Amino acid sequence: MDDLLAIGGQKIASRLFLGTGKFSANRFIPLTVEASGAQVVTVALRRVDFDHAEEDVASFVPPTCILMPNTSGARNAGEAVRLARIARAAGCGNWVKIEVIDDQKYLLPDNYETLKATEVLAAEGFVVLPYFSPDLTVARRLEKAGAAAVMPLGSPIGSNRGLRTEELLRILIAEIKVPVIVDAGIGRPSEAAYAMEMGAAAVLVNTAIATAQDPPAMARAFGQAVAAGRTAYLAGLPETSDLARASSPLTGFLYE
Amino acid sequence: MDDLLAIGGQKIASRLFLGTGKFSANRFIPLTVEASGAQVVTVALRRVDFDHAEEDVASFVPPTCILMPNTSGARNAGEAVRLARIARAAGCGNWVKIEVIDDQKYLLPDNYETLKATEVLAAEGFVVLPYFSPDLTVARRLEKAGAAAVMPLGSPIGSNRGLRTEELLRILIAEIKVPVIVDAGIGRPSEAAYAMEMGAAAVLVNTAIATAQDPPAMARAFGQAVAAGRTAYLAGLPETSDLARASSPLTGFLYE
Amino acid sequence: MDDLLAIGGQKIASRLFLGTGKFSANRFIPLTVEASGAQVVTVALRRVDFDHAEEDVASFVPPTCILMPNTSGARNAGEAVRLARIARAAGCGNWVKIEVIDDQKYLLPDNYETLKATEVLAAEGFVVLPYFSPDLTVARRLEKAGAAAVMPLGSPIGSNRGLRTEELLRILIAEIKVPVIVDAGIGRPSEAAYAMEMGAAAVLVNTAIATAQDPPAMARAFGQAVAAGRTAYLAGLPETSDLARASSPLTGFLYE
Amino acid sequence: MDDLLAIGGQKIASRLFLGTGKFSANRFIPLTVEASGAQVVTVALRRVDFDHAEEDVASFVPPTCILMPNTSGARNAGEAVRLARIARAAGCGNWVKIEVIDDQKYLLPDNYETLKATEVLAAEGFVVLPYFSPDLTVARRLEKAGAAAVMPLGSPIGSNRGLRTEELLRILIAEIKVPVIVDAGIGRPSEAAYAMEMGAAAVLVNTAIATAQDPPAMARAFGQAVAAGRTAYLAGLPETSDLARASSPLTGFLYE
Amino acid sequence: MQVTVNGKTEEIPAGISVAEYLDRREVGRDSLVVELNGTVLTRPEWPARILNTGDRLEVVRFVQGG
Amino acid sequence: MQVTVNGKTEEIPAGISVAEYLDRREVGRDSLVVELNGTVLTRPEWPARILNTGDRLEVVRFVQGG
Amino acid sequence: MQVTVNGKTEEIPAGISVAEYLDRREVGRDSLVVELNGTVLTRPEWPARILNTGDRLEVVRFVQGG
Amino acid sequence: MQVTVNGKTEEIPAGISVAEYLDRREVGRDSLVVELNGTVLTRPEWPARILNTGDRLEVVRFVQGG
Repeated sequence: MDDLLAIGGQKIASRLFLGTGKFSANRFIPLTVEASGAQVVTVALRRVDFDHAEEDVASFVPPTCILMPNTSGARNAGEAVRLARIARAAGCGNWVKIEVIDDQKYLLPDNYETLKATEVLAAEGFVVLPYFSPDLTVARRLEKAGAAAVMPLGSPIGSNRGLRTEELLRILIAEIKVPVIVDAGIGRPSEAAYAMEMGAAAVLVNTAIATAQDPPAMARAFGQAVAAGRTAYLAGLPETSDLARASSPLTGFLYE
Repeated sequence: MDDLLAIGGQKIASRLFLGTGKFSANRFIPLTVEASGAQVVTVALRRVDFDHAEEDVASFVPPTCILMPNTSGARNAGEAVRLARIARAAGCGNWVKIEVIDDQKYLLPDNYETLKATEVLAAEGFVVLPYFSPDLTVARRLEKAGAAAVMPLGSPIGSNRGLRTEELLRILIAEIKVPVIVDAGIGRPSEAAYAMEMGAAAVLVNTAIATAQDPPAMARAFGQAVAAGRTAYLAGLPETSDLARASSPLTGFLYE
Repeated sequence: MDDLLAIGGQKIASRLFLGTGKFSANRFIPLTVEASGAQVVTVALRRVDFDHAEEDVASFVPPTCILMPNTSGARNAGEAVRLARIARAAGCGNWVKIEVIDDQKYLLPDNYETLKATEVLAAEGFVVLPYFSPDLTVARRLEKAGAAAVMPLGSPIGSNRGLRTEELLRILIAEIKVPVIVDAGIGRPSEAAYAMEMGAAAVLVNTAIATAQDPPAMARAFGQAVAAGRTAYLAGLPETSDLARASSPLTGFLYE
Repeated sequence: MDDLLAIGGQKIASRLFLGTGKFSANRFIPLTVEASGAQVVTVALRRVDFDHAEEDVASFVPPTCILMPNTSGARNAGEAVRLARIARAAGCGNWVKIEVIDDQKYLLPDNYETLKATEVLAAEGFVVLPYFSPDLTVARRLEKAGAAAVMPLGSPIGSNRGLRTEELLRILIAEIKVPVIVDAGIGRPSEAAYAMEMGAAAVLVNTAIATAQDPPAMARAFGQAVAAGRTAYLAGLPETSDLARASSPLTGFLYE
Repeated sequence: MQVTVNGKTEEIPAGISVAEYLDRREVGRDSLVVELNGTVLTRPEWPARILNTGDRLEVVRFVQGG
Repeated sequence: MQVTVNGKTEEIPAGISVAEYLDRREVGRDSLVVELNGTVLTRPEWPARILNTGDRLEVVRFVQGG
Repeated sequence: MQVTVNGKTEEIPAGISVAEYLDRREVGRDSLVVELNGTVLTRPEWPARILNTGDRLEVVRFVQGG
Repeated sequence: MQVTVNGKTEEIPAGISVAEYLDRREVGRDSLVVELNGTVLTRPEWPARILNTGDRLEVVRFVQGG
């Protein structure tokens, strides 16, 4: 199949991006990545804790995957830029998910600071995928600033509430030329399928998979659902009808 | 995988049942059945038209499938029973989808006549799958009458309106012991996935696949979506949360 | 205003019917009825408890109201008929709400027994308003059996879940000639307004009002909402549009 | 009743704000304003057309109302500021609805330019009510900039699509201290009631009323619905329940 | 003499009417409806109708209900 | 001799069997089901069963249906 | 003498005031607001302010709007 | 000599390099990134760069994140 997603010079076959947060142990990550089929995987960056042995999460991500560090913890553009530069120095590529948050209750992004960080990092050659609150004007500016894709939220991070911002997502998908990837809030495979049916370029899922009782099984379910939604989008979804339309013939009855 | 659906003494691996109505040509049927993975396939029964060469649709259904004739055209229990008996005489097994309709606008089933036909046919040894308007008391009576499964509608036949009767479907799934198969109205893979996530035993899809521009592609999408929804149901869907829950660690920030 | 609802020979101005169940004390009933504007009020019938002083709830209903006893407690048609006859003997008129339930978890009605009771009682001259699970064929039979109105549920009794059966309600409203009154499940004034905007003839509300902290205030809110929805229905609701349509002029800008 | 909305030093009894766009003739405005009960009424500012006799729309607004000119036509903060200053010079008060739009298809606001205009105009002593795309961080900045209230959109202007941004509106209502007024997209009284039940301080409605066949009737419906929703919000909406909860007593049955 | 009232068997003296029975139970008559052996008794019938052994009496009234 | 086939009255020669009737109509027998006067005829019964005046014959097959 | 009024260039006699200009255009003054070269002119300023070559005048009023 | 490492002030001997510091803390070097006074230090720079009083060192690695 030739339906590949082009971002940052890469051709990506799987439209499910996977986050690695909240896994009960790193050892579940490779199995889950494999079951999901994901080729883009996020990680975060934190200070080393010298007092406790720690694992390098990146070593649990299959080397064929694109590693996409996020800037979680950043409260403004400057902090996000600094984190992105440190991440790039780790030698795992130049992708970065911009995440600038100054609200601890809903973890909603600061679109303006996100835009500023995008401008700086795109100019420095990063492949920048900003996570943001869906807003058409902001998305246009992100695109103009050089974002490789835009990642609007469906609902608050980790809430499993699904595509509550559908109205705005639909407009972004219609108007924005770079890939629109729905990030945050997707809690069920059916929601991931629906996002793809709407025309999203991809979805990023973390909590719903990592916190499932059987993460690899749930990952496989999301992988299938994303593929299903994409296939249906390409095949053309049908119109709805207020009245019924018979699926068996309306002639040849035995009682005529 | 051992997750098989047991109906009428059969063990069925695919939880997507396929209808054959509305295909632009019979030759698309085998490809579509194969792409969908369906093992249960519906057909209707009509008078032969001696003036035109006609094909036998059953010959287009792969022989490994269970053929499930419907009683479409029946306006009451007696007509449905008669059609079922004729269908069985064709030698393709003893499954029957009861469909009794006396409304030509919404094609909504007559639950009471459906119940009467179910009683008669179950007693005659048919594997009876009644299509009905979701109603808990009726479902209990269908179950008691010997229905092998019950098939409530999601929305009017061919409307592609999805699971508009979700409230009642959810109650049926919780209360009825025989398999609950959502029949009619499912228009998108995401809706099929959602029905499975709710705990439906299977879904029956026809219009959305047969009238797609590329029926085999859409069939594959539905097959994946149904598998995804089932896997997620078995893995346990997560709770939703009003507030956000961080997916990256809340400690170790560089700005502490 | 001449927009009166005709049922059983009466002309009713208020399209909010009120249930008296679950009030913390009978003394709140008259104030609440008055605040709601309701002219049709339901009561139940139960055995006298000789060991405790009891009040007659009917004496708390303003005498200008139509009293509509329900047949709650009936598990089949025979019991409903018996209760209706006893209620009529109390001398408070010949209206009756048929309620036949044999499910204690969801309190969903038994449509078939409800239909049988409707046939008997309509023939005996009662003004029969059957509460039922929305089903077009059943509604047509209720109408034919002489029901003065039909009362489909929006969601389970007392659940405050609103119009979850909207798809079926909409079809009933389009197809049934006697008044369609949405009974059960309405939990908010906005839901009552929406039912009226859809074209419901009236709504029956109980739990959401009786269990509010301030029942008369909530009753007034529902009364206003029902009036608002009805007015809007008569005035003609607007179409929706996928795109925006400016509400300020698109000419005469200062920047041309 | 003491439930007054305080904005800009005014105490406002009606929580329905009315737009004057799209009326087929100015003469319908006073009747409609009166029927709605609105006390805050919007107008726009445009160049005089010397070639055609024109009416002054402000003269059709009852003098007891607060006139709230909008800055429609502005494509950036500077233009909005200029329009606001001109509007104030007309001598009708110092309220202004900031509206900065650079998208002609969905008419979605430019939050960043809106914020800049708010900062300038609040500092000049205007009572500033910015219309914006719902976003928590932006709302906090608008509040800090001196906005007297914030007016997030429910769906695109004139679309009658209702509260599609509910998820974000709910968060704004929970977090923002100045009044949150839902502006744009409300197409039905039930939607206005629902916004008020959610805790919105007010709603601004234009298209759904002005383009109704009978604008005063629809205005009255909206006025009632807003009052109903507000009353219900103050009275405390009930919780929903998955199961039924009987509204008639569960003892004293005749069949025990 | 045994009768069943509202589902409970009880002993009462022979020869009392429905009206007398209700008075003995000290229940206000105004809002009651009485059914005897499955048939509604109208109010004027209460004084004349003498209870017999084995009678099933239902004494009901309106209560809150939705 | 008149019979009703699939709801239409038609004239046929006396003495022909169901099997012969189907052959005359040139319809492939493989996928058909035949009901005579409301009762299903099994395939082995077709050659032996001679059509009589007034018989109601239904000749049906499977078609597309959902 | 050329001025720009509401975005259109027009020729007017020299020496007329804003108030006079509006009178010439026969537009009711009551509900107007006038901006001259980007600055709002208050109503009392209209008679005194003489238009100069190149002035940009905006004459606006309230219209329907949401 | 005082330096600040990951936000905490600590006393270290003078004259040790970044590489030596990391060895002393017994932390595997493979997956680390080091920032000194706000600028990323590439891996080859670690042995050569001697820590000075008041230096602010950040030693970070990838962790789980969404």
